[in-house]
Amino acid sequence: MTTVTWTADEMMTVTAARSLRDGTACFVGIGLPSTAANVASRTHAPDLWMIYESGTLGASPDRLPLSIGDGILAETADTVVSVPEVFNYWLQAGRIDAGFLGAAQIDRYANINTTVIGAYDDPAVRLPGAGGAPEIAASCREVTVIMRHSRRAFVERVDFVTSVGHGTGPGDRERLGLTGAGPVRVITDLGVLEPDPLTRELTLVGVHPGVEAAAVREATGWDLRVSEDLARTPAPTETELSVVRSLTGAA
Amino acid sequence: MTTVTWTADEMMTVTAARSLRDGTACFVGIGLPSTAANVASRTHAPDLWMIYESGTLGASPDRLPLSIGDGILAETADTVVSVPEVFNYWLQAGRIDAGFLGAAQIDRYANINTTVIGAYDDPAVRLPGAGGAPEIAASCREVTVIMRHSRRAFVERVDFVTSVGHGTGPGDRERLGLTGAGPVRVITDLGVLEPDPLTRELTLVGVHPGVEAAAVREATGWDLRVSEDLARTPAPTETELSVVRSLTGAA
Amino acid sequence: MAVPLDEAVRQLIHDGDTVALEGFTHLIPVAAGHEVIRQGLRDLTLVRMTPDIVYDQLIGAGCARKLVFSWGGNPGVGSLHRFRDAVTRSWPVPLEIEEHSHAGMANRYVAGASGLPFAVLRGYSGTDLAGNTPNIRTITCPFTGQELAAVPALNPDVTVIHAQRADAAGNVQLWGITGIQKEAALAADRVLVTVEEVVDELEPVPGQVILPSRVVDAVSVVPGGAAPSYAHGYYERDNAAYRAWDAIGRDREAFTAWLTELTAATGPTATGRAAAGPAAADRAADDPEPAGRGA
Amino acid sequence: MAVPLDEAVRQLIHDGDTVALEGFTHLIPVAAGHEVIRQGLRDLTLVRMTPDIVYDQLIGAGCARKLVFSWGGNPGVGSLHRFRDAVTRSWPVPLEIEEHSHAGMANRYVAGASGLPFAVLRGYSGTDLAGNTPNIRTITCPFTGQELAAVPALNPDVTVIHAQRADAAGNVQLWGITGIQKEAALAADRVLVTVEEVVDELEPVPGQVILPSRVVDAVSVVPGGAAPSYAHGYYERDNAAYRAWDAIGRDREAFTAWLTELTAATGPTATGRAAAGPAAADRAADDPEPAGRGA
Repeated sequence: MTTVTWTADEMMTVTAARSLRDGTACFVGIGLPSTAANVASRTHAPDLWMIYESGTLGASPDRLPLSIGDGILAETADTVVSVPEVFNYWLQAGRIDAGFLGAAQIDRYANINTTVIGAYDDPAVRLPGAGGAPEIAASCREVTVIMRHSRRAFVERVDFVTSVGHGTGPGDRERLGLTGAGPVRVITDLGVLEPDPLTRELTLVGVHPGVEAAAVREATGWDLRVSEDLARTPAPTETELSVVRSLTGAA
Repeated sequence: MTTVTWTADEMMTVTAARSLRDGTACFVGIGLPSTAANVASRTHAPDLWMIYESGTLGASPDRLPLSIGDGILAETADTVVSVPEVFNYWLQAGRIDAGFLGAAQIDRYANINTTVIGAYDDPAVRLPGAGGAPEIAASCREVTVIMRHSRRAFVERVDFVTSVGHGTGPGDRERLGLTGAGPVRVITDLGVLEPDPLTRELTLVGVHPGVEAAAVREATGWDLRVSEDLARTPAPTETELSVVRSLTGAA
Repeated sequence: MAVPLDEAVRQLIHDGDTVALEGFTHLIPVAAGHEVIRQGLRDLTLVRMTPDIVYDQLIGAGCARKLVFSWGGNPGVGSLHRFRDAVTRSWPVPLEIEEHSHAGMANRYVAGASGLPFAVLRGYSGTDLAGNTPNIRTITCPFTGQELAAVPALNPDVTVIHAQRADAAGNVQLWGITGIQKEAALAADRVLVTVEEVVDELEPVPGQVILPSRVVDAVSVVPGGAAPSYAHGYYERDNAAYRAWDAIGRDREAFTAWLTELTAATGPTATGRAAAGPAAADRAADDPEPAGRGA
Repeated sequence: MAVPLDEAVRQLIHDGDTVALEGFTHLIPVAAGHEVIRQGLRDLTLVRMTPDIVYDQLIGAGCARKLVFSWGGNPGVGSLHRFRDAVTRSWPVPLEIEEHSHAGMANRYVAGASGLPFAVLRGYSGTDLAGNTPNIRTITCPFTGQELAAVPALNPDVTVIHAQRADAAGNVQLWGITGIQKEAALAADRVLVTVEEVVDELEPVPGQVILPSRVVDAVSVVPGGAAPSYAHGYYERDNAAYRAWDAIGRDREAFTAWLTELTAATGPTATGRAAAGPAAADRAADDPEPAGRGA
């Protein structure tokens, strides 16, 4: 038996990849989401249907794109449509099963901030902004958030709601007219969080190999609840790792 | 010298063709408008830019299409766009200089009926309906109507306003928010009518060779005013007639 | 994924459905319309921007309770006489109508495809369409105060279109004049596509529209399924058949004979024959429709 | 119809204009942006869904008074530091911002291209974008009573895009990822297109968008004019140049040196060199932007 080792980022990517069911239509962002989706399509989900906001529907790139509009996406897509069409005819119309979002900040109710740290009119840090995220969070049937765990990122209340998670708790999404289920899981380099079915508060439901719940609580900026059935993420398989590494160039 | 003879319909078509300035973008309907536009593009207006509502932009068919969506239009067009695009991005956006409309009825103020003769709920005759006409009449910079002259067709008040001409008189188009100038001329098999600059009432401004104003008044269902500067339409040239006949198969 | 047309129609279209068989002169799903007639479907709300002879046939056969449309005619020929007979004399059954302009219908499909409840356009202002159709309202721009027209989204239960090709996975490819088909398909709950052929791989074609298989419920292979309209790259429009329809459609008896022949035949192969009919009849002199259709 | 780029920029873009240099990763009009910098244009309202490094450069050079956008970053690399510096420290001049989501911006262009004053979408609900941008309002569906978002049309004074080809008459052809370019061009009062080449005839290409010459005010031939972004069928994206920009953009001094080099050079041929810069710098560990850009 060989001893397999991996990085926390690889564990995060593999966990995210596993969350994608085969055959689903997935709205993919660049960075970790794109890596995770491409790992999924090369392992258990060959019929994953990847949509990039640049308008490529059914892309199957043979290497990881650096941007959401790389030529490899257009070359391998079932079809390329205009940007208005991808947002109106595909996302807004409710045709996308799964959305992947990153975040600079996320809060107790999985609201997402990618706009500013600090006050909007006088920000400490100006971030890139919304992009497609607000409507991905609103209209995809479900959303997975991928981000590294830290107290700075996991905060009681985001400085700016770029994209709505579960608002201030139960019933908020319905009141706001958001058609999708919103964030159903947050996958980090430490573990997995899911909204409590009743309170919608993010709860730790799984930890990665070698990580203890206390460490996750320590890295979270609110008093993080821990599930009684805390799961332990299975270690990455050699296949998963080799696919991740072939994509990221870390092979 | 040879004696050239022609039919009233040919005179109407040639007059309509002459009204099209070279280089204009023209929204073309099937039938007489299409024939007239194609005559124009083969005579004095080689750079006429013909748009058919099927989405063909810059079509230059080598024969007359029977329908607005014939294959010859797509094959010869600069580009083919979707139907929503032709109506929204081209017509509604005000990019079309000239529109051509036919009519079953037209009234004193050049309002057009292509919907029903009689009451809407219990029509004597059901006609095809609006098609693209209401928005052509609203949004083209100017509109030319082509139709055969008769008391049944030229009525005091149309049974149904499918497309607005000049409403009930001066200021109506502005009040209704219609951006184009509306019908600037009506070309028939007897002559040419134009709205009076002040009253907007259709006035006879020209008669075709061999036609007297009295005959036109007789064929009009209201007390038709006749311009003091009544023009006489120049006879079709041999070139014009040969082009018309080559297109209509009457050569 | 390909299923026989009769099976596809049976599975996807039911009495009382709202059905759009779309096509803008090109690629009209005539064979599918004939199969609807053969299966004796009833109480349909038929939707189409440009109902032409196959809609005249569906209406004459008594399939429709209501027609939602913007221009109903025989392109380049004249009026639809079965449609007229149903509207003015309720034969064979009364036909309710809801009438729009092309711009209004196109934007209704766009809203339907976009998951929006309504669309906004500059349209209808001053016309009698607005007063006769409750589905035309006004809306005020929240920025400029301008008043514009609003129409509700169109979301058919079923949209039927004809396309040139599909692949084995059910991805559909059409090109040439593609009209409103993409929006009509994306607006519908269920989508049936008849195609000229199924190919291994959809070679890209300039001007193509691709409908990914995930928005297509059934593909039926029906070569010639758009005749007497045409399929760009496959066959030409049969203008004579359109002219010939005028005489058949004008006369209840001639139409009934046509209908008997259609329903006696089985399957789409009978389509071409049934649609042809006698030689071209000229437009009658007393036909008061516009000389040009205006648009 | 083709005119040199410097002349086209001089004719079509003026101080104080609202200018959209659009491109969605692909076909970004970088050379045109550099010419705007060289000509020292000021007080521009810059518009773009995805302002990236050429917008960072325009902002750093002091051309912009305001930025209207939905995602401002260096794709796959990180933040735009000249943009940050302008927003948080008003260097070199204060930068007003108006911020939307992609869906909102895309629909604003669609409304602009359609001659409508506003667009309707399902969007912004519950976000802090709505409260911070007066140009996001609500509208009620007149049929269902549903409340939706409304955004005003975007109608730039000038839209600048890069395309693969034009013909001698000025018809423009682009393909691959065509993004929002058609709408951005049709929404604008004036349109400048830089192209890789002018050809005698535009051979149709699958997936093409054609902009007829009547909506194009000037075509300038600038081979490589989209670098370091790419032109499908012509050259690849220079990912190293995007990574390299991070170190230049982070540092006012390094940026000023870059700017001096750019403005010293004349004409678009200098573009490729100027955009390249030193070797790739990794994203600094303290950079708090999202790991994935979300979309």
